[in-house]
Amino acid sequence: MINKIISSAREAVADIQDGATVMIGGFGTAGTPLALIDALIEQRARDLTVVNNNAGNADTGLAALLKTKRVRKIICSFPRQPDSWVFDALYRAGEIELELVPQGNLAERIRAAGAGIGAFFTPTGYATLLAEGKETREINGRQYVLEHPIHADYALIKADRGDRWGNLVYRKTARNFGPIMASAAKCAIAEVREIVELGILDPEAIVTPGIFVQRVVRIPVLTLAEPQAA
Amino acid sequence: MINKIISSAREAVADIQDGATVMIGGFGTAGTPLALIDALIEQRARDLTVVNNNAGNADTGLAALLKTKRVRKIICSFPRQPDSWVFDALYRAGEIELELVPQGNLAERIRAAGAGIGAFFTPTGYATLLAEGKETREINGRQYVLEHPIHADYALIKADRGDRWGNLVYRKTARNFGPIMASAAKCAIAEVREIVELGILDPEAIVTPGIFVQRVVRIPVLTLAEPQAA
Amino acid sequence: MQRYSRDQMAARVARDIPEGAYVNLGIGLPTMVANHLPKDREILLHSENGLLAMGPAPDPGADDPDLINAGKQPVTLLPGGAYFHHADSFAMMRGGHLDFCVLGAFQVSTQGDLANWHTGAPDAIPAVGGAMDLAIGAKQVFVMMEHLTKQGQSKIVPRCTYPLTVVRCVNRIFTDLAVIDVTSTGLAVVEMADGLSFEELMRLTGVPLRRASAH
Amino acid sequence: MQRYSRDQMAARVARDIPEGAYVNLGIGLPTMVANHLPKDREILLHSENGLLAMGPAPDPGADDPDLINAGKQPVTLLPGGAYFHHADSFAMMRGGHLDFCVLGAFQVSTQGDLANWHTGAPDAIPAVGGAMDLAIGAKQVFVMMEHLTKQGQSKIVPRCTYPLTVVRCVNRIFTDLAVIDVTSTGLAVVEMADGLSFEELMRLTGVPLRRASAH
Repeated sequence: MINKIISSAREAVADIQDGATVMIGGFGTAGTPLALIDALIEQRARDLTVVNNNAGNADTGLAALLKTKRVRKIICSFPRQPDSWVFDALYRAGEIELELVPQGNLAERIRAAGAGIGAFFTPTGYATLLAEGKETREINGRQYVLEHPIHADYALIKADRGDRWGNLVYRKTARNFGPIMASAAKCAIAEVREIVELGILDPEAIVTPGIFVQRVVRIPVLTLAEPQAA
Repeated sequence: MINKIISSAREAVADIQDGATVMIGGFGTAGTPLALIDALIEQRARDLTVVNNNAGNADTGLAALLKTKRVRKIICSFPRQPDSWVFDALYRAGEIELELVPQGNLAERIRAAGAGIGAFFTPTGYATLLAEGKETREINGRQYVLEHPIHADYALIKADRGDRWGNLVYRKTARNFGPIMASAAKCAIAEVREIVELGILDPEAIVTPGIFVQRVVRIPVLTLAEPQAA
Repeated sequence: MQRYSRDQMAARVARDIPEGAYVNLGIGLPTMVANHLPKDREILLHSENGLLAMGPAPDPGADDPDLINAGKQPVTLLPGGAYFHHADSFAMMRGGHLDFCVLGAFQVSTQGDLANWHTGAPDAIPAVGGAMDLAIGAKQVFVMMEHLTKQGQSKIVPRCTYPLTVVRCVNRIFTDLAVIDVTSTGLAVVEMADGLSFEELMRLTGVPLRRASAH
Repeated sequence: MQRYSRDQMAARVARDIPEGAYVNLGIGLPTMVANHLPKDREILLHSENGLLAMGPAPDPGADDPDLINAGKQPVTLLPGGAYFHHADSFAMMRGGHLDFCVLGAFQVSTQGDLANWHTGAPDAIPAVGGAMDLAIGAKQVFVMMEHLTKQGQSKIVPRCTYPLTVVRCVNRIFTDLAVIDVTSTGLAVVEMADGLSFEELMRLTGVPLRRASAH
């Protein structure tokens, strides 16, 4: 019987090695796999390359991971934010490498990795600093830049519900990078609010078919009525 | 008020001009927009380029359109079938041009058109007859062929339900080319079994958001209990 | 002279967005356009993080952390709206499916080049987000900005000195002083703030302008 | 000599497909593999027209014209299955997410080149479908075919004379005479039909073969 369900976030990220490329889903408050990030912080892997839209906010989640100085490089579209002080300090100190990618190219490069595309010509970034040194081409009178896929060893994503085959559905704008990151990683790990029996998720509405997901961890949503264990 | 609902298939296809490129959805019995094809047959446009996975079966639908000799060229992956006699005869007589494309490249080229990608490197077709004369490149030790998007003037597709904004959901494997063809055409026309009020379709499960759809026509499904009008 | 207020600018932009348009409003000033869209027009707002038919901010206390816009503010979804993932969302943008985007800017050149993502200052940490994708993909690119910098320099320039976002993409510029079209024959002034003379606008802007023909 | 029947070939292929595998079975002979998959293994079948976890043919009279496989035959969906569009489906294939595909062939070369889409005959109307995408994308490519043509010629050849589908893609060949691995050091015979000698297999095949080491 196929069973992709793992009992804890810690166990789910246990085999992430030094030097791994780790995609982390989420955009703002939506879709950030906080439990998996916390488990990665507890874990020992270093020299990581992280792919995320941003570069951490305040002192939790991705920012807390950066603070451990175990991230060598970040690939993202929007690092600078009012509360990105952890990244800002590391960057100014030369302690983290930044690859800045326009958001749509970031998404398309991740998708390309999952879809087996070797490279693609995108109009975004042409004649800008972010395309410096990149191959360009005019196609049908329009200018394009050649961009390459971003593959990952692991993807840490958050979904709403999942099943033992790894099928996932998301909630509202928390969908963001989840489906494409799952497809681009050798090992996609999803934290979900709820695990359901096989066949409960509507086959017309499954957003990420299980073929793209290797591990599913249930992370209960804490509410005021359900106090956090010590 | 936005209202993309058109009262008849005939009206929906009325402005298709000579020389137009028309994508037609469907794979086998699933997702073929028969009413729209019939309306296109009744209409006068000629010198058409048609994009479909196949090249018509038996004497109805796309085969009937080909029979009118108003299709100059067909772009498809699988023309030859036991019942593709209409196409076979035209092809052997030199009366139709064939661009044969591996099915996945066909899908990806259609998607690229909708997604604004200028061209992409795909491994499929490398070192085969279907890549002759095409640019190739080795990327990370793997060989790729450069393929370009297929844009269309019109897409004729079939969905299950739609609303006045053009949001669509499909039924089972009838989804096939519908979503990507809608995105690749200047004017996407969907025939649907049922039109529903705005807000009825689950925003988590809408497969084709209305931004990709310009016209929606309701084509009731005929059942034995509901005899066809003369 | 009576400068246009931020609300007046937003209302003026809103006037130019027709029924049925698919529109993305950039972060900051452009977001205010949403409050001025005529109630009798159905205009669908796209947010690049993955939703179409975005509605207004939720009632106090009804925030949903899973339902936010590209500016990471809580929003709502209108009936008929849809969610999608990032690759699909940016395919909508890059693929030319949006009718309008409204963006802020540091500078716009007389050819319609846009600079709005990076000051180029050596110590600045750059961030680009979806700015380039939006400006390259929308059928019409509207820019909303103050006409002059705090130092009184024109943000409409012969050539952008800040790093470019997209070349030749801006169609219309809405400032606190004027509405200006970028045309193949140069900048054409469509409207000016009350009490501002064309000559004064020319002087402040510092690049060639002409009066738009009646429209 | 006791040639493997088609059902024996299908059962033999099925034996090599482990629990949890994602598999695409090509049109024709490979489709028969589905009937022989061990009941105690969960193996998920992909069909490139847009479904995963394909089930068996429906009961008579329960055909749904909207639920078909790549061979355009009516099928069913298992609980836990999903539908998706063509670009997503071929992304699964091209992106290397399928563990196995099982394909028919006209010819396989000693280097694992596959020819299975076109005879190259001047009057033939070509059709390719998803053959190239499947053979290029799956982690393991299994070929199922008769060992010899009707004229008695080996379909395992030093170099394909029919137009290629994909170069160097085949991992294992299942014929009515033998099971043969394509390795970096040439073809290795894993199993032979009862009563067939290695020398006779060599003679019939006409290309260098060796016995596989114990596995």
